[in-house]
Amino acid sequence: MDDYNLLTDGLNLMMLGMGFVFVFLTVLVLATSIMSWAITKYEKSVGKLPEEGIPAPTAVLAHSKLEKPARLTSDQPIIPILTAAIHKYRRNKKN
Amino acid sequence: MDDYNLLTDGLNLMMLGMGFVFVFLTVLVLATSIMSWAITKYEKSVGKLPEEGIPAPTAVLAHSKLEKPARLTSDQPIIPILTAAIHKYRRNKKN
Amino acid sequence: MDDYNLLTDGLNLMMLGMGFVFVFLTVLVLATSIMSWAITKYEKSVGKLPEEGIPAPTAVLAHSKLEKPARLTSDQPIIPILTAAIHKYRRNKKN
Amino acid sequence: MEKFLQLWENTGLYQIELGQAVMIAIGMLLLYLAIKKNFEPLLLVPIGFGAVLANIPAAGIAEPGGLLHMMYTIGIESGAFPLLIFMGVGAMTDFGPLLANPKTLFLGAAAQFGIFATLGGAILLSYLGIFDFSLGDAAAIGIIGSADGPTAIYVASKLAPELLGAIAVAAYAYMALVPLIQPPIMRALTTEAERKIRMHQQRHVSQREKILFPLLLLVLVAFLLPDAAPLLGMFCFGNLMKECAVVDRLSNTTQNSLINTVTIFLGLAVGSRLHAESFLNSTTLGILSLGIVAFAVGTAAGIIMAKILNKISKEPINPLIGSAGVSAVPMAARVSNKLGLEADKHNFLLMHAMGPNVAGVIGSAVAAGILINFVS
Amino acid sequence: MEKFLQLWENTGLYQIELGQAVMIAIGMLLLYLAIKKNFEPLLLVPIGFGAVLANIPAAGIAEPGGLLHMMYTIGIESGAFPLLIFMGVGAMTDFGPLLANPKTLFLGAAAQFGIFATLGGAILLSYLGIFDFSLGDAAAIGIIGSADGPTAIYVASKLAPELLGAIAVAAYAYMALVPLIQPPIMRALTTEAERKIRMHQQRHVSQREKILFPLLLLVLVAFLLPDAAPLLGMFCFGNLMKECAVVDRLSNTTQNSLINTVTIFLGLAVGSRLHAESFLNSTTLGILSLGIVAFAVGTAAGIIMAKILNKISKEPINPLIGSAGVSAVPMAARVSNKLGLEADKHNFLLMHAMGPNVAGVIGSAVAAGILINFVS
Amino acid sequence: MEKFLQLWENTGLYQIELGQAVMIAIGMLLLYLAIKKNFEPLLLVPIGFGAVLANIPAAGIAEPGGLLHMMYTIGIESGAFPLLIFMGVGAMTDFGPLLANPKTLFLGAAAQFGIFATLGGAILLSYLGIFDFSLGDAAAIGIIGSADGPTAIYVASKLAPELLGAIAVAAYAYMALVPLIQPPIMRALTTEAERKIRMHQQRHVSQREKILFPLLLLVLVAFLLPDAAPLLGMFCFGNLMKECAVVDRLSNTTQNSLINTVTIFLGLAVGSRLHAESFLNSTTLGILSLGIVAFAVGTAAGIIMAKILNKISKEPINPLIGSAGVSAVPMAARVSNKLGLEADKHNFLLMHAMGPNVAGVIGSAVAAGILINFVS
Ligand code: NA
Ligand code: NA
Ligand code: NA
Repeated sequence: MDDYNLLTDGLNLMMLGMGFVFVFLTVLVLATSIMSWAITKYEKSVGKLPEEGIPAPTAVLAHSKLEKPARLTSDQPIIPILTAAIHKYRRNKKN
Repeated sequence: MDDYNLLTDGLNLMMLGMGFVFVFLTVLVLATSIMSWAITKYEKSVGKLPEEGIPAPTAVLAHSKLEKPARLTSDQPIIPILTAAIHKYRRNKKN
Repeated sequence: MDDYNLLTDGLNLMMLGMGFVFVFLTVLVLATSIMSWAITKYEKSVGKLPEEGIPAPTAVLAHSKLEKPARLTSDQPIIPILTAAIHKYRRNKKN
Repeated sequence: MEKFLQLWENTGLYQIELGQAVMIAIGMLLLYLAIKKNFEPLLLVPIGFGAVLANIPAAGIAEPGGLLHMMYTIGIESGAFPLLIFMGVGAMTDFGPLLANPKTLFLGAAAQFGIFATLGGAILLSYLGIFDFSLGDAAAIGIIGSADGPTAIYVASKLAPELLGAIAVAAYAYMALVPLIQPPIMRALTTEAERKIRMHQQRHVSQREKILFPLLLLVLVAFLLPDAAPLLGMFCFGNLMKECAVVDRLSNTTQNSLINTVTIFLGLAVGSRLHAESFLNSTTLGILSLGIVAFAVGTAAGIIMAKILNKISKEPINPLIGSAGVSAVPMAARVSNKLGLEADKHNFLLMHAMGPNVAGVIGSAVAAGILINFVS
Repeated sequence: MEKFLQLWENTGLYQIELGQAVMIAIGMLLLYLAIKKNFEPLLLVPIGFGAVLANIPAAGIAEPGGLLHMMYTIGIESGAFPLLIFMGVGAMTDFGPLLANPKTLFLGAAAQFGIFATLGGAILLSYLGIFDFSLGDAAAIGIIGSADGPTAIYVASKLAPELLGAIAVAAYAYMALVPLIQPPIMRALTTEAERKIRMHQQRHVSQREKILFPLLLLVLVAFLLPDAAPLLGMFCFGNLMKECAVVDRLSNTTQNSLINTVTIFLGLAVGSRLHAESFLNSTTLGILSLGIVAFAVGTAAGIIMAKILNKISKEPINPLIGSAGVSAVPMAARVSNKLGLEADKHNFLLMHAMGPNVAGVIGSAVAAGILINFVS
Repeated sequence: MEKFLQLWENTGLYQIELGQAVMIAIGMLLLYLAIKKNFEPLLLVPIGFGAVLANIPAAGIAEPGGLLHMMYTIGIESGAFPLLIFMGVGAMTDFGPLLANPKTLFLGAAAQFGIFATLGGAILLSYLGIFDFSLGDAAAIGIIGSADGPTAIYVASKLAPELLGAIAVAAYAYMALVPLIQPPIMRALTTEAERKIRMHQQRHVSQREKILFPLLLLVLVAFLLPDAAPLLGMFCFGNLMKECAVVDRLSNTTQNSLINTVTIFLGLAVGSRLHAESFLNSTTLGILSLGIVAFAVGTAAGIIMAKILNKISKEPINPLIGSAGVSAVPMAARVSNKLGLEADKHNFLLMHAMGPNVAGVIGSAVAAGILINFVS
């Protein structure tokens, strides 16, 4: 590639690049605005998501919801918790 | 391998596999039961292990057992602890 | 390498090695002593470093020093902190 | 202008194929199930996201040189990631309930029938010409019935790497569906009276037993089934680190940052195998159908074995704990507990169901060893 | 005696070349700046130390077989380390302020002009014969203006690996210098009245928006610019893990031990590229000079765009938040806040500046994708 | 039937050789010592378990393609794991006591005589035809006397990889036995009056000294002994991260999840080298005998040097702290303290013994550099 080509390529890349960044972020602004508008509308009728995440499937485990055990599965090691629960249970029993 | 062989192999694997799983777990049930029986008997005369682990070799360091420094070695970085101890010691001395 | 050579090499390595360890650590003793002497002298006129590290560049952010926000950058994830700050700010505003 | 054309021809919009678009939608569906429906999110979030990344046209993230391809080669092809996960799971497992009642190991054995029945079914479908599964494919599909993610991934990566994506997705999806799949089968196979059976209080298990058990298991595996030794060996190592109590700092790292890091990489790497070519075909439908059969058969076999044990044994055994033998730790044990409480609101089965639950993990790993031994 | 001579000839004192001594001094200078002046210490401590280690004569720590060379090959050449860092940064990023005011994305776009202007400058210097930069070199130098370490390292490792050391050092050094570089430009381009503009309170952004945004961004990237997909894909993945709230244990590990470990290795590996041959030449001077131009132009472009937006938009926009569009998270946003407080001590701009600040990260990654697409 | 035979022929019981059975027993013995006797459990639990896994017949976990073989190749053969451990140890080390009393560096130097005397002994035994050690073997055996695990593993992996297993086991076992090995020697070489010597209170060491010391040490190593630069470089890097206090999050990860993860992998990989062929022979007996000689000679040399220093120096030096020069951090320092308290129950030597203790680490790494330089 000779020097002149380098200059053209550089100029091309500058314009194309800056242009594409603007195109992309403009599309993103539009898409984001539409998404926010749609979600806001949707949430007015349906309600918001809980900020601490969705609890585990409730089909069967439904009425234990009050004790919130399902929530634990998703982000904590469950077995140690169960283990601890067993230990606690035994200890209480002993007393 | 033609289709008939596949069928025979599949059947073989099913029976062999399920059979072996039962043999293995039966052996494990026996071995576990024997182990538990032996340990229970042994522990009646010898006493149980501490649930928090065995302290470090005591041949020489015996009488410092009361302060339990040896226990620390096994599962905590000792040097920071010592460092902290040194700092604490110095600070106390200054006051 | 015949056996005699092995013996000579071994002897060489013993003497050279032990000698070098002493030379190196002697140099280190000297260098350390000089360093400590120089630092002690320097700190008498300039003051000591804070043990909890140096705060972030203060050229512009100078007068916020009292609130110590800069210190946070260096060893804590700043964005979650900011996020938390934003949340706190909003919550306070709501009340 | 030529360069502008090149940029356009390089966009995903220009290059995308229908298959990729469908796979991206499937990845998004997995994310939806994981986040909104809480289907095993720890695995399905990375798997779903990996599937999306892998199908971005022209980006090549799952092709040689790409990050996900690297993760797959280093971690899955070599078997390292599932083994490290197994070490972490071992360090989180408490064998106490199993040691208190070793008979529950039989429940863990029986529930593996799901694996072998499904294998047989896959072979039969192949014999009938409906599908074209090799013996290795059939074995890898059967292992979905192990209800154990790392075991399924380990076996599939060895016996049927091209089916790995579908098998892993089926395994995790059905594990998440355990609270829906198992209860009807459990109710159909047990009477109200059986569900009300109360079990005796478990004996206390000493620390020495807990330390020696992983070593005993390891020795048995070493002598009887070396092909299961990598899986069960790492499992026992993790458990020994936890129980011996003198290497707590290693055990803590294993249970936290190590298993979390490996889970992220494993999930992304598995997701990278969800290609259009290998996923969008009738084979995947076959895998999904056979997979649910495996879960159902395993559940039924566990319950029937529990009923048999209840007949034989002096101590009462509630058949509901049999279904926990499929593993799916700890979901299956919680389902047992739930149905026990439904029948009698003071009948707590959780501790009793943990025995067959971890027995199922051992049983599955043994079955995995046999499959690998036989097929390869 | 012969062996003694060999030992002496093997010492560093005997073998050291002037270049190595200078590079060790430069490594020490970086450590000084990091520790004493608090210049981005999380990166410059490992980079500085890596530079010292790499230039120890005869030790070969940065040559094939050495630890730092291994880190470089495994983590930088493959692109893995910058991508993992991006995942961690994603897991620490809150898109809330951006979602509350999406217009600030334009500020993040404008500030990327620093990248392209610098690229043009480098090409021009090359055309004039002052330097000898290829198109790839020029692009890699321009990316310093992204004010984003992992992006700069990722692009440089692909387009100009031999300049990687100098580019990374320039990027982190100027990011640390943001509180010195930006204020004069900001004061020059704004009036006192503009700096006093108060912005409206941001609206509350719902969790659902925060979860969907990274997926939306991912889909746009997938369809429009696949070359940016690895960078933005991992960024979105980290952010999704954080926001979806069902994989907190993965997200926590990503934000802590995983990103810390990778940061250490990345820093050492980057430092290992600070060789005398590739660093001690006029090219490095060129990189350092062009780099600061990139920061200055980006800052100015961001502010001017903010002034334009302020004219167009109904809601008032304080031009000071424009400079935050260069990224340099969170330093640039804090500088905006600082200057706002200087003009009016009740004018808190921090929350408002976080929008363009994270928009700058997205804009830089998009620019990186274009450079990679165009040059390679 | 044929397949059933195949299964039986694949069992460990059918295939096991006597050597493997013995090695499994040795692995179990190491686990017993680690768990029940608390012999350096952080290393001997993984090493012992690795030895068991490696000797499971037909499983091939330590052969090419197996997990432990992978760990060995990636982490030990390359030198990466010992170096990363050294970085972690550096981040846990406090050079304060050493800086308060730099003369204690001579104790750390003297105690390395154990290394070189043992090397000479191994050469002599070879010359006499009792063993057949090469110069590299002898050097690797001598390094057991460093009483420092990662140093021993690093040197052995370079100079005598086939002896690595036995050398690592000897090093860690004797480090655990320090409370049994050292006291008789210490009592024999000191008088009651000497053991009662009280040392002056240590001066306060400023943060600036602690930050500059690792850099000073690094520069000296760079100039005088590049072969020790990888080991001491990573050690100094870890220490600098800790002391500089501006990268605490990196330093914390280094001291916790990073060093723990590497310790697990290093231990398993070292254990995988405990093969029957390379371990069950007279060479191992030679290594074990020479290793204990190394510890004993090092201890004695440290004490004698301390007695000499006590004569020369104005400040009193209790000879009991000399034995801490062998390293074995922090066990050896605690033994010094213990014997001091025995002689005078108000004579606390712990802080004073930490100086020679960390000096021993430096001395050993220097010795390691010389051995590597001379032999390879
Ligand atoms: Na199972
Ligand atoms: Na940017
Ligand atoms: Na030593």
